[in-house]
Amino acid sequence: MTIAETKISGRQFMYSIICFIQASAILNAFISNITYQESWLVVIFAFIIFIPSVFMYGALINRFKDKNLIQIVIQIFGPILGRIISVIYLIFFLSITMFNITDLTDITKTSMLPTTPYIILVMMCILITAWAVRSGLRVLTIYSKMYVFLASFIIILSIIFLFNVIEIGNLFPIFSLPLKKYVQGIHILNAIPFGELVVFLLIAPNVQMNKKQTYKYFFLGASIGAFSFFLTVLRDISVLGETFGMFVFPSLVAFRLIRITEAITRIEILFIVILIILLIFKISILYYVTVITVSQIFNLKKYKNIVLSVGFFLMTAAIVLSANSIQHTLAAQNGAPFIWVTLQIIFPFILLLISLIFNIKSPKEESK
Amino acid sequence: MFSFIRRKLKYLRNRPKGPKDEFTYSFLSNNLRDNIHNIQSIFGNSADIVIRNFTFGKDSSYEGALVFVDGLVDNIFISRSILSPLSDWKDTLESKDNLIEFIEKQILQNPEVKRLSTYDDAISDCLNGNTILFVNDCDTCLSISTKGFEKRAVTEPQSEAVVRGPREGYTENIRTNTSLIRRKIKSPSLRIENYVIGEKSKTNVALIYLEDVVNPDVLKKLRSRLKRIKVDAIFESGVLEEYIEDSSFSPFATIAYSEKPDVTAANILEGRIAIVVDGTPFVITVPMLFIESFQSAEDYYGRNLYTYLIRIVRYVAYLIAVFGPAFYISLVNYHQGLIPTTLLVTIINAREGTSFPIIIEIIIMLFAFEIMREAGIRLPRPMGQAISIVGALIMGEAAVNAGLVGAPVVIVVAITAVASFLIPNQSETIPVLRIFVLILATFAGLFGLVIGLLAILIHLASLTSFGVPYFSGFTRYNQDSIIRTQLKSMTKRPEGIAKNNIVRRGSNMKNYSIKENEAEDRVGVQI
Amino acid sequence: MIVIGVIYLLIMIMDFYPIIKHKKVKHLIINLMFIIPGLIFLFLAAKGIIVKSWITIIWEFLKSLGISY
Amino acid sequence: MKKIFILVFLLLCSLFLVGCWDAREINTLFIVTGIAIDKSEQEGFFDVSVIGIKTSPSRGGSQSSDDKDKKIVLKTTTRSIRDAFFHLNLNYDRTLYLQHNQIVIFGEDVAKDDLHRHLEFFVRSENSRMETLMLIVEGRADEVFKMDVKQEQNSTIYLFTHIQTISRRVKHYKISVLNFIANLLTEGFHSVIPIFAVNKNDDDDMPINMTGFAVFRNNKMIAKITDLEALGFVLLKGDVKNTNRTIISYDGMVSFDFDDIKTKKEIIYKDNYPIKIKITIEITARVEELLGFEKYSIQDLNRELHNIVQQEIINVATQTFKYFQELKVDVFGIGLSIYQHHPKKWNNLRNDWDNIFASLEVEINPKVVIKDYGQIVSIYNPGGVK
Repeated sequence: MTIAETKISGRQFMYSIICFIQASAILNAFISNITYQESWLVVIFAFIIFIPSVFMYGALINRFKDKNLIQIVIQIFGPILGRIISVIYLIFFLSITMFNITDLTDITKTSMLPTTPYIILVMMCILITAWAVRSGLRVLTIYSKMYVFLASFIIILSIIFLFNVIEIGNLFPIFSLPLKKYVQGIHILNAIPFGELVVFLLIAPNVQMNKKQTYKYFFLGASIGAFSFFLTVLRDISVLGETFGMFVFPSLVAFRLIRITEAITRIEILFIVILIILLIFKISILYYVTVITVSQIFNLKKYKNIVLSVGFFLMTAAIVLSANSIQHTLAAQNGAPFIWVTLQIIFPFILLLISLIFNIKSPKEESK
Repeated sequence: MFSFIRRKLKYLRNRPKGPKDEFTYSFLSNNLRDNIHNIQSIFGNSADIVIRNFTFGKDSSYEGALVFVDGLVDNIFISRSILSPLSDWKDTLESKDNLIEFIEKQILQNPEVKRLSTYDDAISDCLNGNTILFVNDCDTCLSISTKGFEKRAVTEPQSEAVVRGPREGYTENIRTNTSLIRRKIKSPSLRIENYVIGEKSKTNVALIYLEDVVNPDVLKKLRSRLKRIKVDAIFESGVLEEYIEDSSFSPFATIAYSEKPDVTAANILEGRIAIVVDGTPFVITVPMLFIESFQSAEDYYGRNLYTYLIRIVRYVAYLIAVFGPAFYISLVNYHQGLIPTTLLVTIINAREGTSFPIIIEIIIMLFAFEIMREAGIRLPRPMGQAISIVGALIMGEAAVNAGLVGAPVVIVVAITAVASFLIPNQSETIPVLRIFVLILATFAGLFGLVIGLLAILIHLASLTSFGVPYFSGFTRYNQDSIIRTQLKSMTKRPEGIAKNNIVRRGSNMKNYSIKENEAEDRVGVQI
Repeated sequence: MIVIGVIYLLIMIMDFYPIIKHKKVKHLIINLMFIIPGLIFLFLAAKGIIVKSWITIIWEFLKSLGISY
Repeated sequence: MKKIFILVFLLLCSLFLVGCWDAREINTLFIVTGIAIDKSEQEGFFDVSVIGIKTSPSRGGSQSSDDKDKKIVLKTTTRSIRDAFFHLNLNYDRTLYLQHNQIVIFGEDVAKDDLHRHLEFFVRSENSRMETLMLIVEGRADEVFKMDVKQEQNSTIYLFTHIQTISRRVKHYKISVLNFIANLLTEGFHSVIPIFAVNKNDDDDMPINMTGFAVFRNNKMIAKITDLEALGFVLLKGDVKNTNRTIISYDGMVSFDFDDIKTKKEIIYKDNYPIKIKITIEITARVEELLGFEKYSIQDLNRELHNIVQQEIINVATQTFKYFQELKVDVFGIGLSIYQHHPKKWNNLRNDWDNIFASLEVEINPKVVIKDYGQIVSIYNPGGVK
């Protein structure tokens, strides 16, 4: 399946962005034990700070209409330097996919299958995503609309079910923590859920949308995703209150508190199952992007045949590299923001600047 | 590596030869004796071939012969429309230089007469039910259509019972089927193309489509695939389906079949192509969407809101049929927390006596159900009903009492069985999917079930039926997929089917009650 | 653990069959480039050795430079 | 197409080889519905007893209600909860299944020293739930399991449904493990848990009755309050759907139903140091029973009842508040509301909040609206003057 010829519509592009952020909504463990009750504030500030980089992404996509991130890097920095930078990006994409795979397996292990060994869950997830990636981008994003409705339905339903347990008082006090904590929270949020949108720079060339639509769809997707992320965090804080910082997966605990009649209790697994589908969708997109970068670096025509071997590497690395969930969250809280934000936001910004200064654009006839 | 190559060579050496063509003679001779002799040698004087020699013309100066297949032709029609006019001309027929042409134009009163000059055409027409007229010292012959074999009358279709709506179903004869469709769609732009497929069976296959609405590249694909079929015989449209469908390995049928002309007519109007195969009452329509199997003819004749409900019931039934047993197993084996306490206690009590693990029980019950269903179909009609009822009651009850199977398992399997009857078109795919998801659920609980669901979804997304995405009904806006909007506002055809999405007629009709009130307001008449 | 790795390699054969058939050497190299480290990780995982991920390494390096929370 | 099939087939066969880890045959489970924890004689050891449902093979799923004792109680003494379950699993044929656990019951002496060390297991481990309810029982907790209960399957389910029904009227009777831990984490906020007593004479059919609340300072139980103070506590806490109060004055007896109690707490500062708290309690009351009050006409009866109710509420509320002030335990979330709305102020009040709370001056002003007098209009007094 050559990369260029599968085209998806702009609307599906937007839905997959929303789905992407909603999938990482359940992983809000990162900021929970830094800014305890004020995490919902941090989410708002983080999104406000992220908006300019959304437009920066849009501008980058519009300037290089038919080129994905790796091709831009190679075009600007020349074949040798460009390849080195794209290898860094490859390692970056590999580690993001590994991150999400460990998150997925952690969730399934804690909520559903506590004693199944780690490798089985990773392998099942890899096999399914490999099949999806092999059958092309259209198949990957065709269900994003359904997933978005499913996810938002879950969020709203859980808020309704938890209505009697919600305490508005838990949302206060505001601005009671030192400034450093806020900065770290915003920094993390810009790295984990929002920064990962840099991945869509590689999918953008396969999307049919004109200049104005790029901005519209990208911004709309990011804002709806951020809003549902905000709702999830708000729900978790108002339900759990002080204990919000204690848990690895606060949403899992919030779902557990749902108790309607005598029969409908302990139904958190039904909610978690849907969130797992979303996570698998997110991992399949990340997997697709990693495979695209590999095929760009070695400029292969068809990327179909290297999918499974990349999957094998991902599988084994995911098991070895993350000891347990605590070390995993610590790494995400302290290590990731610095490394990833530079690659996610600062570097594309430099690309844009250079392309503006030296007025490098993708050749005239191509940019429709 | 080498064994692979050796196997390849062996295959090439003794590949089966294609079917040999029998007829070696080519053109007719003008001597009647030779022609008759050749015909007999070709047919090998089989019993039902009739050769009638007779003389005609002024003082019987000319000699002719009629060749036809007894049983395929209408004997009275032959004598009345061929033999008697020839005998009327007894006294006035002198020697004419071009006798065959004169007979064809003047004497014969049959509606359809053709001049043939080669043995192949003569033979194939004769086998198709026409009679062949040979005349001495003329090297061409006349083929006269005198079809008249036994035909089944148009009756109510067995497979698609309907409460409201037309009850006529297709029959085995291709001409009656095409006439039934022609009666439904009387527009001149309805095209019927005829193909002959099958070396031995020479079955007539008719493509029916609306010229201004059909999707041209689907038509092109279909024609090229039909031409490439090299096979001995085609007796049923299902066989044809196997040869021309996109992916014969997927459990999903990508070609729809139906026994009711109004369903096929509706599909043709939406831009699809119907394929009528001679000798079978099932007409297949191409390309098919996944949502088509959830639409039944009755949806469009009944009340609108009721159809909303029925559509949702069908989708839920499909989900229960496929994911029912798997969900039950994952609940009972992996996530006992989900079951409310009192229900859990009753399930444990019910399962206290049984010894088999649940997966074995479910497989036993599913297998028993399949046996009963097959028995119900295979036995003659009256026996079939009795067997399925007796089987269900006795077997279920006895199994529970004997402690072979727990009561909840019987209920779960019964529900999934009944649910799979709700969607006839998909009744072949449901058992396959059910087993696939069942195995995944037994080994990984709800996580396995989700993986199974995703596998099915991915497979569906990559499936295309003749270039049209199979699963497009849900993802893109479609007025008829999950819910059926009011007929008056159903303006657009499903995406990708029609040529360029021509809007259907009558899209400007508003609800009459609104229009009348507006009229009255304007006039100011207070009701 | 090893059994699972072997099963996965079984599935990989399907991926390798076209590569060997059409003699695409470049694909072969890339695949091996990913499989060999994968195998190393597999044996490490079998022995239960947990490798410190590169994020934590860089994080400690940054911490030594003083850029951290 | 063939490739996809191979992939799917291998996916399946890989699962075949893998076997199923988490599958638990359902009839090898012992459904635990209650856990009781008591202090055992040995120092540092605890008696942990667990009650579950006895399942009996029954045809056609109908409940065979003939055998009376439908409960199984398992006992063990260990140092920690996790060892207890490990120990029980070791010695019982079926594996204990904690997901359906409804209640955790603590003996009074366990509650007296440290409660938190027993709750840690319920929150941390995956297979137990953190929204199970908590109860304190006077004396030993495992007497609860000895009660024979007619209606329910076993005593813990009886207790669970009992709490569910009463907590529908007064929210504060129901407190789960998670709430208790949340209260522990909030500074200056102490929790109150309902306390029950198993009644000894087993002739009547009410085996257990609620004797009030156990008051906790962080994780130690320091006092018990009886039913009277319980009403005061409920009034001060607010957010209550329905409770009742019978007042006997020298004119007669009247019993009220208080629907929908709402309290607003307002702290008055003097140079940002809280000295006074004004609590307004809004109550809509209904007169359920009215005896005596002959000499009042209809008009001034209403006024009289108003005075009686307001006086009663002021007495009860202030008395309970004083009682908690002596205990130096802020159970009403006053400190919490300061923390939530003025975090800066709370920083310098944080360390000696108990003394500040004890020295607070309290002023209660109830706003009672007597909604309806039931179906009888006039005062019903047999043979009295009309």
